[in-house]
Amino acid sequence: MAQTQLAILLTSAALIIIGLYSAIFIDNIIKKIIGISFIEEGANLFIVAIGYKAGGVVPILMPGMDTSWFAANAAYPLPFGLVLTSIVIGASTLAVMLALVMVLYRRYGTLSTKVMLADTSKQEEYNE
Amino acid sequence: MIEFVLCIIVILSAILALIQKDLLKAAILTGFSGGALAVLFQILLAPDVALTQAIVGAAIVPVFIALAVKKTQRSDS
Amino acid sequence: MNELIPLMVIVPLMAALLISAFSKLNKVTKIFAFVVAICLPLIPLLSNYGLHYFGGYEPMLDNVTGIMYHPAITYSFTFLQQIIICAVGLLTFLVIFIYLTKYKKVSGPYLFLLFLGTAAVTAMILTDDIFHMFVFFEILALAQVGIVAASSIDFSYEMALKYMILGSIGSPIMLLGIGFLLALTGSVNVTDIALAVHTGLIDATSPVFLLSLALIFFGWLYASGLPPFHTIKSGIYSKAEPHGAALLQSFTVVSMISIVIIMFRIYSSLPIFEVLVVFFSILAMILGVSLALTQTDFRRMIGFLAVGELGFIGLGIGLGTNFSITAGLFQALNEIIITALLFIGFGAVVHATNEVDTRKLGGILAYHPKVSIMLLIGGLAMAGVPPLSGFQSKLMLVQASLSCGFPEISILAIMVSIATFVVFVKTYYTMFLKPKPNDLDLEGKEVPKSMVFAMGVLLIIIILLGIFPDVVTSGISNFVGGIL
Amino acid sequence: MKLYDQIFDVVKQFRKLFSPGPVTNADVSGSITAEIFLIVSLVLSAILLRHVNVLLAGLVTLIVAILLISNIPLIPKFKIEQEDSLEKMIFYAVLVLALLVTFMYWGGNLV
Repeated sequence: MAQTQLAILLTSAALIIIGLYSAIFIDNIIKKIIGISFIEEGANLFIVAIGYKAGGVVPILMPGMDTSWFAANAAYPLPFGLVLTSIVIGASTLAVMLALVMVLYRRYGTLSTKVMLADTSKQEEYNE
Repeated sequence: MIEFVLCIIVILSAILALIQKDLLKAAILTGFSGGALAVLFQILLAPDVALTQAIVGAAIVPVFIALAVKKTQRSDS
Repeated sequence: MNELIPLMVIVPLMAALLISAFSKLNKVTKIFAFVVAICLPLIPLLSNYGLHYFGGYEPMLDNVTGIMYHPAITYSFTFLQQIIICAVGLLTFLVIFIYLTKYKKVSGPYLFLLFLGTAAVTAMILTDDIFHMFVFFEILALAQVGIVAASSIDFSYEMALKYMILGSIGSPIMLLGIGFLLALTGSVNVTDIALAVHTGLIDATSPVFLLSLALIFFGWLYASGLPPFHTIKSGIYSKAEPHGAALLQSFTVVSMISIVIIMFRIYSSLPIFEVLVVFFSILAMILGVSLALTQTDFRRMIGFLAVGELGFIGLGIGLGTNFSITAGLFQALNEIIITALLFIGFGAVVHATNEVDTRKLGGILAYHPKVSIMLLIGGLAMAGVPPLSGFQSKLMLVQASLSCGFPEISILAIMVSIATFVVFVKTYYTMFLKPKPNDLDLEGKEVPKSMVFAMGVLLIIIILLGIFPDVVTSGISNFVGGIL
Repeated sequence: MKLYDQIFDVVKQFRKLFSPGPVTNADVSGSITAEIFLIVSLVLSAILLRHVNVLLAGLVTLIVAILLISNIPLIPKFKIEQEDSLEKMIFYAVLVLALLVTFMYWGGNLV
């Protein structure tokens, strides 16, 4: 079952690399934000994969379970708790970024990063 | 076996979302990626994370992006 | 009275939530914000040193291995935390005081952001839990973006969005580094991780451990605005309201030292860690000061100078001896106060002239003598002129690098101080001493009294710390002895 | 004479740096200070390599000094790279990340 973990780790690496690629090379700001949110998802997936135990059980102690058997077989729950927080933070960051994009679109009328988020001194010339 | 399929769905829909010309399609494909990720979390024995990710990744984030697209422009140019 | 330790975070956090909920009641909000702001510097002064375990989960002793484990989120409160939290609290009080007197109608969300940022940095410096620090680091980034976006300066939204996009690359990378550490040790408590590293439970030369250092280090670069993030950091300072910028730079300094202390505790056994810190600090000093020399917008110039000064803190920590780390942390405290004084003072100039271009200014000394003199002393303190506080910390840094066997670094530090002095004298000449341009109208424009008051308070602290540095350095030295 | 002319041209090139707007003495002298400061500090930090290898430090210092002095004025070129457009900042950030990770993974134990 080590294959599962390997596949998951490769997926998270792929997500992070897709995110970094889109941060550099994609011009459309909304797509860039979508791409950057994949970095966060890749990191989350990696941390969940840490807690995974091949052939284990969900870390919830049901009545009637043997405690020592549970301790030996349950997945490690601490990373899961961390990821919960991280997912919510990622969503709120995305929401704030999109809100700022919506405000800026009204001023520039385009979604291109080269126009919207250029150097400050060039933007001053552009607006004059 | 299903986890390999899900991994491929996650990566493929992420790439497809970034090469779409139509931003609304990109939003929907982001939802695909987030939903597949939620199922993947369930397979990785984290049902609580899976529930949160299913709501946030498959519903809230695509809706946010779709709203942003509706308020701005739909085509990528 | 260890119950006061969590209150340092909870009071500003609750105040932030209450103010944003009841911001319709203008008068009540003002009084409430003022009272809470006065409490912020007082709570750390009244509290005793010690540890606080959230939920009351005391450390557990593992009977098999004989190792203590910390199951709870732990706040540790010592002299360093006390002095830093007190400085940030005082600054928050002054900033909120300026804000309340400047505007008749207060904006609830803005006060919310100020208090939220203060709560976040307080938690970052107190906490002993690396993930807890990460969460507040993200909250701090959101609060900083909010403070920038809420200002009425042109292009502030653009700068906020740029900062946020860079942040959403930096923070997940740091989370990934924390994930690597978690995978190696199974814990997020810094004491446990450091113990595991120092007792050899983890192989300190394994590539995974080194990779976790690289990833957390990248997050630290983003948090502290060292290169490659120096342009965006100076950008957000220049696009925030002046009093907001004074608070933003203190957030930057505190988040920088809190992350670097955690990194130092975990990675101090690796020689590469100190090399990296020194390398990026030198880069920040060179880039920050040489870019500050070519700026014409004086807010941008102060922003670059602030980044250059951060290099001194990194330098002190990178040298890795007790004396140098003490010097670095003392420099951090000085920088919080001096840079705040400069931002508030130049903000007063903006308020009086509505102009930020140094080429269009001149002759302000005759119209606003108080502000000019206080700014001069603040600038001299930043450049390291005796007997002000900046001199003491920079002297300590130069001595530390000499005694470590790096005379080049001490020459470089002195050169950067001189260049800082040049920047300041040049700007001071063009803004205050040069004859007034004809089209500049300075008649009848008053500087707010609250700004002068805030500058006076900060100036007194600068002079006192310059004359009696031992009050602070001996305590910091004890703290450093504890983590070494 | 060539080097002299080059140094003399520096002032003319600084004029472009401050456009639009007037160019004052203070700004030009500040830029020249920045130029000298940049060269001296980079050369000085190259000497730090002597803790690794003395011969390497000498070579690197010489090369850096010659490269920097023959390429003046540096500040205009330098400032174009340090502008705050998002593309350049992200590019440098990701570049630094890639260098850090590569260097640490394969060379972290060499120091």
